[in-house]
Amino acid sequence: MNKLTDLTSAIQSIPDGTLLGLGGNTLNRAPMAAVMELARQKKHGLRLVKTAGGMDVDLLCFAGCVASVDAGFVSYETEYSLCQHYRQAVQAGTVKANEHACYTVISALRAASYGIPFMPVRGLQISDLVAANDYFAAVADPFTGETLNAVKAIRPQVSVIHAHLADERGNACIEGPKYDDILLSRASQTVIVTAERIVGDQYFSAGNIKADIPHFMVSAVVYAPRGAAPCACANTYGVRDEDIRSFLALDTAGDLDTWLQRRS
Amino acid sequence: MNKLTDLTSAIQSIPDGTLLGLGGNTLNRAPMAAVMELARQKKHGLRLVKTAGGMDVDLLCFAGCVASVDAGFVSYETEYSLCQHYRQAVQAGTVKANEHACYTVISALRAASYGIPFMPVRGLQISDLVAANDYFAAVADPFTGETLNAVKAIRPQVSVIHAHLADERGNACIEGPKYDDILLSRASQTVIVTAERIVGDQYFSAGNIKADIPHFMVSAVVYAPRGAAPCACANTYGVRDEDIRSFLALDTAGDLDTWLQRRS
Amino acid sequence: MIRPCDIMTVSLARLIRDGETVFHGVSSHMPLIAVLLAKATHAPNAVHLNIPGGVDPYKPRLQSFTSAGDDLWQTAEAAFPLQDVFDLSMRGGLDVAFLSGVQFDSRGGVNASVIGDYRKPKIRLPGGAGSAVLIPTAKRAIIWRTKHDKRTFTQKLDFVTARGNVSEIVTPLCIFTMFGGELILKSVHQTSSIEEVADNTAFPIRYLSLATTPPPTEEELRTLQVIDPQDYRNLEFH
Amino acid sequence: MIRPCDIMTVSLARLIRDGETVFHGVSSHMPLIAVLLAKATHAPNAVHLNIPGGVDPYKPRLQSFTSAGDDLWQTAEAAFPLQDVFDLSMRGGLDVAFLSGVQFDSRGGVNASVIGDYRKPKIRLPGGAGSAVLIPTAKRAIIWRTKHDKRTFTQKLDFVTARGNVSEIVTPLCIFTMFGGELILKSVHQTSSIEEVADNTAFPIRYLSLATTPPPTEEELRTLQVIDPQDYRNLEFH
Repeated sequence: MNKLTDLTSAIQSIPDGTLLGLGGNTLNRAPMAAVMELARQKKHGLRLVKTAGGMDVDLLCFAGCVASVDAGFVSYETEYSLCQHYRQAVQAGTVKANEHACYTVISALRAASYGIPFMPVRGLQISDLVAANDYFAAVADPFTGETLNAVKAIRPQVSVIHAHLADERGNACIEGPKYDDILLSRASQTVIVTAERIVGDQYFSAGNIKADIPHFMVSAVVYAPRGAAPCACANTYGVRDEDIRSFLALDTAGDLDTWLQRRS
Repeated sequence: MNKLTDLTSAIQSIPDGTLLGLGGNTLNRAPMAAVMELARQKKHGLRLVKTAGGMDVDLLCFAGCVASVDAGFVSYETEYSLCQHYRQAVQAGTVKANEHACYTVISALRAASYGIPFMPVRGLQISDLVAANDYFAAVADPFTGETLNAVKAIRPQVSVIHAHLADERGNACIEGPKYDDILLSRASQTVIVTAERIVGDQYFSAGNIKADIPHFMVSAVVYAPRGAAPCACANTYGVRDEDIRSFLALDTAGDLDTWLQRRS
Repeated sequence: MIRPCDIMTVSLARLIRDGETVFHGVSSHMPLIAVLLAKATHAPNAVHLNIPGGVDPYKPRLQSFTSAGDDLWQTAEAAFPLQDVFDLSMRGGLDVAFLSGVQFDSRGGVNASVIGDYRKPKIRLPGGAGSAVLIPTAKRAIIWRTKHDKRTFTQKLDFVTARGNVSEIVTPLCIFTMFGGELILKSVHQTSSIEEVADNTAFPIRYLSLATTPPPTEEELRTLQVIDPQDYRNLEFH
Repeated sequence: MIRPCDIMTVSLARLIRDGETVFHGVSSHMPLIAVLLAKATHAPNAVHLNIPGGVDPYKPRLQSFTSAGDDLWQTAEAAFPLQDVFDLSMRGGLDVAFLSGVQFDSRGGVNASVIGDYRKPKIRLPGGAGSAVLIPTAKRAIIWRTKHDKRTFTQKLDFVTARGNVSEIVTPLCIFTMFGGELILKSVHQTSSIEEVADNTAFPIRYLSLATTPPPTEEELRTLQVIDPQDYRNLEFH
């Protein structure tokens, strides 16, 4: 059950149109090596799922890989401003923005993880989001009749998660903030793990730290040192400012191709 | 915000009739020091909540402290057989057994934690439990109309959790299996922590291991070495066989009083 | 002389297929040891799931008082606690759940709740633990029960804790399986006979073809001795 | 010369009361620094909650590119990740949530979603992040916005991302508060005037009594320098 493979093969296993979960949060531990390979392989029609996306979503929109984005927030944080490619694609009508509250993405992933078709949600009491989106609906509490909002389950077909450690069978461990990645792994049909470091078969069984993502949920493991770069990876590296800025300065699809090839 | 107190005072803060969550699982890390003190203080009308209870539930039933038990399973495991005091109290009609599947306790705690009045549950498709208990009901998926079961939220007023480490402000950490205790802490209005060891104020901030239960959810911290005994505490001690057997051999309420006093 | 605990444990182990996700709960030493046996023999890639959440514990030092203790955590590879196991089953990803009960009927119903009336029980039982949600949602629920008599295998349950995907019931006398919604005899242990099974079962015994449960092999018994030197698989017969 | 970032940060900090649970999200350096300032001054027992889940990080070394990074985890005391923070708010236990937006109306409505039509937006904004669930459920939602003009403080929102328990809105010119369902002026910064506020606000300015925002004290400014030596509180003004 050795699931170690190269990045190219792992990403080839993701079909066009996949409902694809992305790990991390904004510029923190986004699975950028996988994202850049998705762009190099010119995937089409990906339906992205993430609580708070940033460069990952922006790059995939720029590369024309995306059909829709389910997210609560899509932007670089303060320093690098907005995701212009995402914005323009939504404004041009080529990408559908399914705006959530970050929490309703979490709730939708919880529903998928729990095998139920919807999750009741406190909140959203006054929001145009409810009427504007068909993934929200009203539901009555069967005990009191009180009306609540509900969000439809989201079950990603694949999620890509960048971890600090993984063994060859797929046991994977995230150090520091885990964001929503453990939930994402449970909600998804399968998980592709990219990892900073591949550890031996006995690493987790012999140690006190257990893997967060058990091997049987994982279909492929990719050794990807600096696999979140140019985004940051807790305990390991911060953002690579010049790479983000050079990306933000790109103008045409051809520029992007060159930028991506230089980083493969 | 020093919340360190003695066991007597901490347990005095729990009123008769409290909806009371208990940490641990069967004979593993049950909060026995707190449970024995509840019995010594002759609480009445406690409404216990636990996925899988054992000696804790049995002892409190024996001591006449209990009005109801919401649980999926109440028994010692194989070696020590059934919870005879719980059984007899239910059979005599003095304790109400609210039988759940362990998962519906989890689901009910999740609902409380998420601030929603109910949780849809896959499962329970064919079970007399649904018709027999008013905390189950049918609910329709608002997206497809599919009918599912739902369980009513359970929000314990207090939970008692035995942890390995705690600081004086209430940050607490469980080593090894956490069972449902992290969820229980979130679902409850407040938490009383008993701990094997009290650590200094900088212990968690200076270290890599962060507390599982943050201080602001905790109302009291009690230094209770061997606070799960005679039940087991992971990494620390196993069951104390002779204490369990001497408890099981007790006959009358007076015997129990003596047994409890010897252990205070 | 083949001991009932050995033939039952071995029979449970053989029902596990390589690569399957397998869960057992509390008071479950026999299935716990069966999972370890299966992984040590024909199903090395079976995934061992349990209440403390230790995935695939490596040579755990078992404890007599619990099948949900830290022994299953210490040498595990990954954390996948009870909540996650249930969720896995609810979304259709659990292959096998081991469960028990006190009464069983001919249609695979399980009672682990009460003898007598639910509200005023003659006997309050421990409760079904995971049964009511796992039996319907796991791909296969495998039941073990160390008692085989007419009060256990009964015409009518006092209470249906769960009914669903029961696949086999393993007893000291035989193995039942479900066929067309009915429990039928799959095999009778060497140490018993169809007459003994019939005499101790309140519903009519049916079968398609009558097999003898293959007895434990030398290798299985030797492996059991290594996995379970304290003979905890026999606890329920004490 | 008082800088807008300083008066805003200090004003946000002063709105935090001792002992309160306080959350900020992404793109939130100013409220992040305000929480640290409040804890270092009048509200040492305020509980700092954030996206990476580090409760009460101790003297974090802030990073320019994120307010949701591992700097808030490394020296934290306890783990309470985003999911838990949202849950806390949903069950009524979050005292303060710091949020922002692009348009605000006189009734405390917030738009962080789109300019123009939701389906065919003229401008697609980043989205409300936690707003739609936190603004109605947190006891107080405190808004900060570094732009104060008539397109920001508008008569009518293009889209209502959220409306709810908005308690204050802090801008470079003033502080609004909610009174009887309406945004009213609470105080005007020393560096501005009521005329400037009125000229840059599309809805009528009302107030009960007109105060001047107390300027940052020496101690506050000194503490800010220690907490935020890189001046990240000024990032949004670049």
